[in-house]
Amino acid sequence: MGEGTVASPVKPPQGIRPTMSHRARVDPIRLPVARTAHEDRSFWRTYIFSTDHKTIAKQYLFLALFMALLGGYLVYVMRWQLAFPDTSIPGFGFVGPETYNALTTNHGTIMVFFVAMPILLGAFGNFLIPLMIGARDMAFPRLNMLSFWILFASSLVIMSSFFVPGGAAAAGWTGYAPLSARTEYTGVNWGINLWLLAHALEFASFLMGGVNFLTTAITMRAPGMTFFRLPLLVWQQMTASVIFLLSVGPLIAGAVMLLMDRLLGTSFFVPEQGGDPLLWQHLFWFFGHPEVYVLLMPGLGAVLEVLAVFSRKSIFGYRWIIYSTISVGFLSLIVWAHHMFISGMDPRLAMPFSITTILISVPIALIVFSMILTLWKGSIRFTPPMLWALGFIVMFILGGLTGIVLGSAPVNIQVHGTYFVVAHFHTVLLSVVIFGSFTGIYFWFPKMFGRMMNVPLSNLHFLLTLIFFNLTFFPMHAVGLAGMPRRITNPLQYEFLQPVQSLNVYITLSALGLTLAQFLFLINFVWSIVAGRKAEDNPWESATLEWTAPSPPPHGNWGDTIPTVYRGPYEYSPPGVREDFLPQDLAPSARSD
Amino acid sequence: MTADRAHPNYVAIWVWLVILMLTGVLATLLPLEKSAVIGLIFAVAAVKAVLVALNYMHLKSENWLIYALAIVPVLLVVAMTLVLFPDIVYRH
Amino acid sequence: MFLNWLPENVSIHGAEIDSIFHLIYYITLAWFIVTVGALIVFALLFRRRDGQRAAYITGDRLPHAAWLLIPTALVLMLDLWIDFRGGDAWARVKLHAPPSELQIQVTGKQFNWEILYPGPDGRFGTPDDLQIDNELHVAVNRVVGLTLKSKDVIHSLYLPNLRLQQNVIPGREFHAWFQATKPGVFEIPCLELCGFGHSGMVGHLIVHTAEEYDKWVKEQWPAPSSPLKESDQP
Amino acid sequence: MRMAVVSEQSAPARRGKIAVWWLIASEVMIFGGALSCYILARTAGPGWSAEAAHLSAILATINTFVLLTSSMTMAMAFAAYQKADQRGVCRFLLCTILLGLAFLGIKAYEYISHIADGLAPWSGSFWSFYYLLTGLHALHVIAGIIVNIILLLAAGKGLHTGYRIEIAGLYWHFVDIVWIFLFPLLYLSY
Repeated sequence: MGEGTVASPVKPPQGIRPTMSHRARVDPIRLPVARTAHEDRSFWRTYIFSTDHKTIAKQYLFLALFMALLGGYLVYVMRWQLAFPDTSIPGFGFVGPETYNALTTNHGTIMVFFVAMPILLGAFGNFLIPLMIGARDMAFPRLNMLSFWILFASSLVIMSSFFVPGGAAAAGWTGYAPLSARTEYTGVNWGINLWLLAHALEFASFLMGGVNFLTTAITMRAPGMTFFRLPLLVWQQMTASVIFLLSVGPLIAGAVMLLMDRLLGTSFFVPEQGGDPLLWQHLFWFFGHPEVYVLLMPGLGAVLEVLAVFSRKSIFGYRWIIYSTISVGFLSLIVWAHHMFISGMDPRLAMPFSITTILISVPIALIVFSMILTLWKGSIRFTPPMLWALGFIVMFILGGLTGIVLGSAPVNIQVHGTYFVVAHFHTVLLSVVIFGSFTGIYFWFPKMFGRMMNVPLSNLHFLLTLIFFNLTFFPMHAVGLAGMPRRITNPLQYEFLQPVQSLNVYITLSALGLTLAQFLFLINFVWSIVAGRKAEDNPWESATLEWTAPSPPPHGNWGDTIPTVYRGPYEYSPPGVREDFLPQDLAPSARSD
Repeated sequence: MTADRAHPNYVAIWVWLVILMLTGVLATLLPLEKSAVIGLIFAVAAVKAVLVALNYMHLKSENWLIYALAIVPVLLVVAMTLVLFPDIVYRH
Repeated sequence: MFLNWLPENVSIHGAEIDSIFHLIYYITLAWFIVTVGALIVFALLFRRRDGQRAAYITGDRLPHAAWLLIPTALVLMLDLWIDFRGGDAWARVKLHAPPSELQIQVTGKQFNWEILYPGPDGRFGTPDDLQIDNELHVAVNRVVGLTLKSKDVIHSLYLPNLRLQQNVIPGREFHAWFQATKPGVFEIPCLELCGFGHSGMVGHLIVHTAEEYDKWVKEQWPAPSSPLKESDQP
Repeated sequence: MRMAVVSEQSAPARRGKIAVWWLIASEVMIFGGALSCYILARTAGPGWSAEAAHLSAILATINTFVLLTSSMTMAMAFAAYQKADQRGVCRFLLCTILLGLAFLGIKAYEYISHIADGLAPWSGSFWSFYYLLTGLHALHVIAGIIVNIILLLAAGKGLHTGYRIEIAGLYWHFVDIVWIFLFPLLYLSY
């Protein structure tokens, strides 16, 4: 059957035709050759304007890590100010209240939109979806490249907003109107315009990315890769993309309206001229809440893959997880108003939304039970990715349970807008973003870069992160219960907060520890890319398709033929077989029993 | 997408669309109650949209996935509007 | 215990909110212990041992899936319990306000609470209205009705000790009520980011005893405006 | 693009179609969000009908006619492609583009005359929404015209534009459907 199909693309090579027609019989919706590989492999086309999904995934990853440093720097300044108000901050100076508001706003925006989404969707989705479904690339490789570069432009815009007159956006990451709609309320003019522009670009980028992900997963699966043989990560990436596509629309409309309010003097959200500020909140949270699940899904997916591999056991209730994932996706679209219990919306709406909110914990609980039961009677290997996965479960349970407190409308009256909320969503989001991302990065690093990471350093990184994570966010719940408001600059301005100031100091020191611990990862990451031990194709003995490609996979992922799939993704320790796992592409006849 | 697929008569659909459009415009001149007129013109608009979707967008010959993609967002928008009615319209 | 961090409750409806908080706290604590306990036990019990293979369990079929579905059903039932308890409390605080004995109007603006008292005639818009910034004087054990407004951006009136919070949105009017059960001075922080002066936007709620309140009223409205007070004068 | 094998050609067509339908689904949410706000705000705020009466229903009817016709020509361009009628493809695509431009021309005339009358985006809630909705729609018309011009240029060179006509058509018809709803919402229900 032909040679070098991957390296000499452009025209479909002769040799691949017979394979094609053969495959077409297996599954009519096949995608043909590596049509994206290009002969022109100059430096620019290979590393910068590449259309290879793996290179683009790495670009997302590097961009996100860089933005994480920026977001981390902002939080360092904020925490220092909270612990030692109105002192000069090493590496920054004094923080005025205007600056502080800009810091909170942009910390939230950057961490959610420029760190979490690029890693969990951009990097994991791009890298893994084609590899896991047995495709040579995304459905639209050039669109994929464009998505990344639009995100890159967006991150330049958000960074540049710090340097315009008036400073960066300071209306909170939720940008509640009318504070965000009129310059005189914040004193920030171009900062908020650029902030909105960055959002517009970001949404365009991930909209195109989502369309690409879904089209790829629907139309480009390898022969035999039915929907119920897809790894859960692919399911969850798909669900995340669907939720994103369906929820972001109203906010895009809202963002255009807000920008018109600011630039043209219209009055969509300004009450003096007949606008309605509550409308913005509805539009924002109609997207804002599903966004949480957009982030959660890929993190959950990465953890599930890792759990199966390192307990050498099938995921407990694969299909039930899929059904739960879909119901979470659906429910996430109808819970948004629980962010608005005390916002002044019609109080009769609170109970229906409280019920949907608390109901969403049901499918999530099922997934958590399934993760725990996967360990039952397993043969667990405590490798770095597995440690992160286990840490994810514990932290995610903690964060999920505090969500019940907030989801109950009457209790929400007391804790809404306090540090309890901050503690809750950091526990949830950081368990997803920190633990989920590191699970994935440590697990797929050998496939991404062809080298292994240093294990002792990884374990130390995990241990320190777990400890400092809890030392930071657990006391924050207490501070919140005591009533400390979010987004205040100086807790000492409040008499009733004097008793918790020592906790604030303590949280700040732990947060510093948490930040410093991440440098262990950066060192390990860079060092391993350059000088790590060479990785085999399948170092973790995993059954899914991405491990059948070379490490790192070449452009086009597989050689002449795309693997054919014969079974589900989690065939670990099957009875009657000597091996303790059956790769998805192992033909049944080739079984050695 | 195959080359030999029978397609609807595009011109006939267009004639229907123009007739419906004129119906919608003329409905505003009817001496009916305002709510009835509004109901009528939006019913006409919905029929026009369905005609375009089914015939010009070939929804007639699509599979369930495409149908779902067309219908689910519409339902979601309608649901969102209805849920927001008590809050935005009937301000207490 | 963890919930001791909550500020002292001094309102009549706060106890109910606290009791729901306790209910949720114990339910979630139990789940946390059970799930994380199971996780740790499994992780230790089933760690890798030489010559021992993992079991092959897919968990898709019902007999196995029951291990998933039964706890999930339990979660659902507990959820509904929490919701139904919560529904009553919510309705009591936000929907069915009792007739108020004192009516006060609170207006948020950058960066103060403007508190308007109707004066002895009990009506707003009359000459005896009195506005005091950032000081909300009420009497203990009396139902206080608040009319909430905002002049510029969104603020949030937060009374942590009274378990009361309500955003105020410009262009709309809101109502809230409370009945304080204990005299004292409590802070009223603004809980919604409202600009650079958000931090430090604090009012004070002063809950007087009945006698003190009458005294305060006399100080504020010394004029012989009400027939009741004329009889007190020598 | 000279791939003769059916499976190779049908695969991109299917992919393109699914992708465009996903795009349309998210666009429905964008327009849906804006329309939903408009309906809510208009139902809540009295006195909008007087403002809406400033709009010209006649121009809008002509514009609706233009857009409906352009949808038909777009569909016929695809029909011509199916019959391998290259000249027909070019002719109908050109018609679609010209009709789209005519729509924009009439729209621009409306905008200019409204602004000349002092009815700008900042002249009250109705006008804010009017310019938002029609502006957002006009941007989509412009995008559709650009896509069609690209296809026309490709078709003019004799290349097989193929399935792309159907995919571009899906988008174009969607823009048409949005207008079908904007027309009664803005122009007729006063």
